[in-house]
Amino acid sequence: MNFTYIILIPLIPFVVFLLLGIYNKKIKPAVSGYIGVTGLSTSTLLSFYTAYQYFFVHGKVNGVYQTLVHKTTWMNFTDTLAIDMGVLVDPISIMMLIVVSIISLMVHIYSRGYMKGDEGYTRFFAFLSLFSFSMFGLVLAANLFQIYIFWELVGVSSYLLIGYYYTKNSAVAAAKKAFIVTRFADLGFLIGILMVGYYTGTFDFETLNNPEGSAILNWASTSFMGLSVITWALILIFIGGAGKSAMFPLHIWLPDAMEGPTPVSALIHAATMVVAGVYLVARLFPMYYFVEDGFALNIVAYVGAFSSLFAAIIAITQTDIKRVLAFSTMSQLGYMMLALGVSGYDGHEGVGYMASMFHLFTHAMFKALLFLGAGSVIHAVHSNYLKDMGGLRKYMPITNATFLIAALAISGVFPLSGFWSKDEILVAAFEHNKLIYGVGVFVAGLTAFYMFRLYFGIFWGKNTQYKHAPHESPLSMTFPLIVLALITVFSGFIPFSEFISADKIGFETHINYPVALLSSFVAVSGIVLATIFYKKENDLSDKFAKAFGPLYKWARDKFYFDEIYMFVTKKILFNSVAENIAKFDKKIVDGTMEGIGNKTVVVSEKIKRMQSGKVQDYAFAFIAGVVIIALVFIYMLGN
Amino acid sequence: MTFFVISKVFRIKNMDILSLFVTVPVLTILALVFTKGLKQARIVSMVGSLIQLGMAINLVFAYFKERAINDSIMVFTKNVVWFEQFNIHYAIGVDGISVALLLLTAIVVLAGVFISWKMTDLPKEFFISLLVLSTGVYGFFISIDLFTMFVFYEIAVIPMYLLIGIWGTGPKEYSAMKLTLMLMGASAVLLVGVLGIYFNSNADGGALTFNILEIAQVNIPFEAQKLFFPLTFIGFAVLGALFPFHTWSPDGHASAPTAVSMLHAGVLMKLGGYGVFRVAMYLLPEGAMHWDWFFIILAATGVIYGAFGAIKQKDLKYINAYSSVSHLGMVLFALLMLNKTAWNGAILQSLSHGFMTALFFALIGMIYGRTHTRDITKLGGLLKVIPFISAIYVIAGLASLGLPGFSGFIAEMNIFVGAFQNEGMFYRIATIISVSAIVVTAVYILRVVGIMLMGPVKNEAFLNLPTVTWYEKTGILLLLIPIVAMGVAPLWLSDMILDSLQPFIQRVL
Amino acid sequence: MIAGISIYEILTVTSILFFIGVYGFLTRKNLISILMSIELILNASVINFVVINKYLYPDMLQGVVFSIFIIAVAAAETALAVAIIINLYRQIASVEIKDTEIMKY
Amino acid sequence: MNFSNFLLMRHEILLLAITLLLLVGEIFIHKNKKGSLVHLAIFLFGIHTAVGFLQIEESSLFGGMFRTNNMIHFFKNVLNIGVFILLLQSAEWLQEKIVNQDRGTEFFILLFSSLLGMYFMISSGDFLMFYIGLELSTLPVAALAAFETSKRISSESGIKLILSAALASGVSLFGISMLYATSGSIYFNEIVEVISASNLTVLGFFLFFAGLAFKISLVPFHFWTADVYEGAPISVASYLSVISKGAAVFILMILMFTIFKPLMHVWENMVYVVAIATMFIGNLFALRQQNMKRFLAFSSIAQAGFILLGLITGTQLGVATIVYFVLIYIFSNLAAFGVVQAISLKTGKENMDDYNGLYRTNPNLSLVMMLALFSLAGIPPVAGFFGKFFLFTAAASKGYYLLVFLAVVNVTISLYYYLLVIRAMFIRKNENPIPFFKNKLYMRLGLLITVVGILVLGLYSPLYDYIYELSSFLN
Repeated sequence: MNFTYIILIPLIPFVVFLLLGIYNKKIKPAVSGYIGVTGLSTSTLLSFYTAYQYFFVHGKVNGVYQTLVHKTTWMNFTDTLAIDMGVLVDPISIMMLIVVSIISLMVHIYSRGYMKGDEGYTRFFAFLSLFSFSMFGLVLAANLFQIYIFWELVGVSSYLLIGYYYTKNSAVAAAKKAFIVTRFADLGFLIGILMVGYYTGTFDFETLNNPEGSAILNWASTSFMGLSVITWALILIFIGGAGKSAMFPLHIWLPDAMEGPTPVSALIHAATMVVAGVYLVARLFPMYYFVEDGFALNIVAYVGAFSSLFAAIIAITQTDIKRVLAFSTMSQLGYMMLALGVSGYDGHEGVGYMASMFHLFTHAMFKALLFLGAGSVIHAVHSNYLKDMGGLRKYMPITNATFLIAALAISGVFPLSGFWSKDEILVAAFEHNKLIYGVGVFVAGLTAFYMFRLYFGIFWGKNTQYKHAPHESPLSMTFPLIVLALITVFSGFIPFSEFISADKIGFETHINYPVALLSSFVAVSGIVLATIFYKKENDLSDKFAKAFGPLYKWARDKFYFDEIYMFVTKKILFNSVAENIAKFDKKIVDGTMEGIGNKTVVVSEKIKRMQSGKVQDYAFAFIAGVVIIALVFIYMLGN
Repeated sequence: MTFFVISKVFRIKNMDILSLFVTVPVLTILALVFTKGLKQARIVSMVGSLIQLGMAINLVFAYFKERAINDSIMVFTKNVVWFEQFNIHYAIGVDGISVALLLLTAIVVLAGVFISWKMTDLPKEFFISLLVLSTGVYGFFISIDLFTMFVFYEIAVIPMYLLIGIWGTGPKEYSAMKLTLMLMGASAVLLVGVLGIYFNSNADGGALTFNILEIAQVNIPFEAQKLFFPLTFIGFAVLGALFPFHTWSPDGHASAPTAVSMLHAGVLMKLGGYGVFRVAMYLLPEGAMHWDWFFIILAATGVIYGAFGAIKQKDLKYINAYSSVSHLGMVLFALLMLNKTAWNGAILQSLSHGFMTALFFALIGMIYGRTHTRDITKLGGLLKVIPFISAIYVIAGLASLGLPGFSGFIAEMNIFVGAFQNEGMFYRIATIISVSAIVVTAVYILRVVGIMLMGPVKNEAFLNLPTVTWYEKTGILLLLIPIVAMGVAPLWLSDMILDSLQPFIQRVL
Repeated sequence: MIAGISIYEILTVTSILFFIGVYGFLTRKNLISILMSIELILNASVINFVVINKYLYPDMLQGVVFSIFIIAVAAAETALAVAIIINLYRQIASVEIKDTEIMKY
Repeated sequence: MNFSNFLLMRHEILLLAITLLLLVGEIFIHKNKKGSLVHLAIFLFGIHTAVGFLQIEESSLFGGMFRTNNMIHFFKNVLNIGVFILLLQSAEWLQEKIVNQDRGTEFFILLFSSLLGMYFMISSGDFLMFYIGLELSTLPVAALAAFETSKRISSESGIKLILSAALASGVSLFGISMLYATSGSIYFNEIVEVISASNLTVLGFFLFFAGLAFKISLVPFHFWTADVYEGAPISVASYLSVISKGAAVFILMILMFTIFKPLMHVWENMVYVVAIATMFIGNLFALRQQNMKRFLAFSSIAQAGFILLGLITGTQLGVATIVYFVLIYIFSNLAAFGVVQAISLKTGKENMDDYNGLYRTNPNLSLVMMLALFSLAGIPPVAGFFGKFFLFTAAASKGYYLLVFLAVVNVTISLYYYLLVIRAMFIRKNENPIPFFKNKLYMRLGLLITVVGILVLGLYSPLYDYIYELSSFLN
């Protein structure tokens, strides 16, 4: 069974990128839109074909889904260590292919409407294709280094897309921030990779993830500060993942990233790129699980849990609808991490793993839907802020309906997809770690609450008077909404565990009723609460906010993390360190070099009197010279 | 095209393919002497360096051909007695490393000629000095006799004085003098080292010799190695902007005319790393082992220090100069890591930095030529007004911060992986310090991009800047193509270098 | 060979003579007197040669011959020096050493 | 005795003949045709130089007072070439300034007799001949220094030279007398047998050394140099800096390596110290100079310091490198002085600032100057580099790495002030630069020869091999 044609999936968008990038000025906007969409739809078809081939034609070999790798050497490091370029096909990479291609296609279509008339139209599509290329490459990566390579590439395409409106200083700043924060995280990732490479002697996922492989069995061989170096490596790698997936405390870039055009936020900062971190951990799951009894995995779990809680709280207080969604994304990503963290390996133990992937899938769909919906709202009212919205349901029915579906889904209401995935996660948590389970449930409630706060804030609430009446978006924008809504509704019924599981064997899942009921109850109560507060215009919410007092304020100001980072970077690193190094260089280092030169000149000034112009002085020097030399050397001769 | 012709010529006549690398520039210079005015001068030098490039490309193919059948350390060797008394020879030869660097030189020189297409003041003299410089560089890379090497080294350095002094900007006299004196001072130190090596080259009996390959067979006594390694190392490394002897480079670059900055940062500074490798470490391995730690500290400091130094600069050229300090610090650092991978990385880094920094300086030159300022705080929103140049600048920036798909990435990865081969806390810390430079690099690159290229257009006058001309485009592409090529398909290059590293491994490790 | 006087005494005298000459050279204000002190220096060595020849190596006349030549050369030297001094005197009407210090540093 | 023996003195005799011929010419040539004397002199001396290259057998005359061998022969030829170039360069000056004062012949007679003195000094086989040669080579130069009778500084420099020279030779004589006392002979070949490091000998040696050190202008015997160069006519300064210095170096080298070889353990340390002092003092003083002649004076002092690096070895290698270096140095320095000569002749300007923007008006002159300075600074590929490098090699061969290091530090310092001149000529702008002018044929020829020399001497290795062979006379 040959999957080499898969390289077409990333290559097509890449070609499109080159095309649009190089002939940027020559190609008409409309045309470039079509090129982009066509390219991507081809990739999408291929992805689906691959999925079909893999799961149904190729299927399991003696009960296990195979990991198929096609690779070629790209560069040799040492005789043993090398970077390969290749494609790795296994359940999760297939699933990611599907996710990425669907969302990306939808966004492409959506953008044709959303970006209409923008001067950088072609550039936009070029960047979108670049991103799709990198993302496909990332999910198909066959080894750590390859994944790192595309990791960087998605990073840069996200940079370019956030900074798309490059004349807006805020956008530029946001782009810069996003890139540098993730870059900082990648530093950890890179060092982790180096350590893995050095101590296990390979970068290949196949070899690394093999539970009987040396990489996993010999984890204890070298240790550093009480932990196995491999564990350290995994922690460092997780830092990389945390950076991309906006885990606390590396989350600060995500909200600002909303400066980018909304389709970009939908594609990159909701559905695909930000889940790369989760994907990375899932990729290396066996290592995380087996090495040092999952020490690193626990860290993942707790970081995930905390982030989801942290983000959910902030989300409640935000007034910029995109930021609300951003924090909700962060919180959901926390969910996925948490799920991975609490997962086991074989059989039903691995439900967390499965659930996390499942949630990744469903979340991608409805979160993209939410963003696109928000986009169409923004498109209509030309503002990001709740205060400028309200009562839009009359004006834009489709958006309203789809948005509602998505909101219900994310709140985990039966029978929408969100319900199923979230339920599995909670089950996994419930079975392994009660504390995390508690957090999960609480976050579920919060999620429902802030989502409906948002929903009502946009479509119900006060009846704002608009200068020119907002209208429903064109078909090009509503079509993706509908498609995604349908997926959101039905994807819950996919028997995910059949296809995706930690040990690749697959297992049966049954609803755990207590858990399901509790979570549904929490969700519904959250919704109800939101309805009371926000459906009709009233001052309950403000009273409530007052009740919380400072806590509310902190949450609204995101617990001042931006400020802290600002202080560290601007004040300490730039203004103190860099500034002083610049000074030091001029004054001290350069100063010494100068000094040597100047001293010489000074000396030559000082001694010029020796050349007094008096013959007799010369004669004296002459005689003195002779005498001294003679005496000295005769003396030396003496002994 | 040209190189096919030339290659044919060589195949038939089987001439000494390397000496041409020196003779052709010399002939070009002679031709230049008889030219009148800018038009002729630039045409002549363009043709000259085009032929040179042709030869370089041809050399690469010829090298692979030769390598297949000939596994001696150096190929295309030629050895003519020069000063019999001192056993000085005009000895030349190349291995993968020097071939790669020759190609780099040829490309950068040609690009430099294109970039200085509009050099109005004393054009003839300018191009002559430029070519003298390149002659020195070519000679340096092909020679395997310490004396010849040293001669070419100084020939390469001294024209900088006139090039900066006459055609420079700002405090040019000061910078030129500083640069020349520091580099010549370094070469003075180097001279002592070279003599030291020479007089120990008969340690196993046999005659004194300057020939690197012959010395490499000798076990120079440890005492001598301990004494002369630092001299040789520093002597070369100053040209490689070794902290704290790097201060000539910011001022020098800032004052130099565009093409000169290109050649200097792109090519001349590579002599440093190459010399360190080929002479200091290859001939004095135990000395290298002994001093390893000390110079690693300096190099690693240089890496992070240069990066931080660049953050707060306002002048584009200063930023680039400091980033060069950082990148070349990386080269020295890698060389001192004493293993194959890191060395490979060092060479790749030299190449990639050569192309990137040359590209940077070219772009800076164009921006300066249009806006008449290099102060980024005065610039802004250039992406809108000069999209091509700005876009390329972004790309160059991304390349320089080590983005996959560009040359910088593969170089750095080799260096890091190599550096990680060394156990021991000291190496680990040094490595992690240097690795962390990639973040700082990102910071200062994006800072420039953010302030200068993005954001609103600061100055109304910028709204109608002249667009990029054909010769500028040519220059840019000449430099951009290798960057991408290296980044996308590094295998052949890195393997070529890797197998040339064998003798070093046998000698040093 | 002078009876009762050993070579040491004579050499002492000549050394003193030499240093008197030097002293004069270093201290005289007047160019002519500086010339004279040079004569002293030369004569010191003249005497040296003669005496050494006479006392130590009487069988050959190298020293004596040498001394004759020295005298001759000394004369030439002085003549030339005086000529130059006169030339200077023509211009600045002075033979003071202090007037020959315009070129310095 | 067989008169053919006198052919050993071919150089001396020919030169004497030329001198007399010119004297006769002075009498017979009509007053307003005196200009032709210059042509005559140059022509004759040219022939003399050419003839000098004819082989000569090695032998000695007058019971060993006068001796010659291929090395010495070569020395004389080197000096001849130097003087010939010098004549070419000063021809114009003579014709315009001197001949019309009807003093042309004086100049030649003085110059040639001084050269004659050097011949004898180099060929001397005993101290008497050496002493006479020394004086004969010095005194006329004093007269030449004071040659421009109308200029006060000229006479001042004359006085400074004659007084210092007299003192030097006096001291030196005193030293010789001591050597005579200890060794009982003034013949070199006899001295070398008996010489030993007794105190008196050592004292005598140092006194004697001072005399020569004065001519080579080593620190601390160098003070006269700058003043005399500045005051004297440029040709004379140039003569002092190359020819007389060269001759002194040759003879010093011969003596040190032959008769004083047994004292080597004494003098090598001394040379070590003096070398360092000379290089540093020379360079440090040169840094500030504005007047080109003074500038070159100090630079020539520094160069002398480098020469000592070869001297300290006391080996054949040392001799070869020294001779090679001196040869190159003669060409380089003559080139520099030639340019200064040409410019000061046309414009009377001798300061560095006056050279600002020279390249724009007189590119060729500036290029010659640049080459000369690069050669002096030791920048490849011009000859100076090879000279210096080999000297350093020689010193290093004896393990004097520290000395070499200090020397290269000095090379860097010297590079600084040489670059100052280049900066003036090439980089600096000037509102009223030296106007463009064409040189007369002689001057151009003179400069051309030097340039060719500077470019070729270094790269053409057989020359060095030849010298190396010659220097085998030591053993």
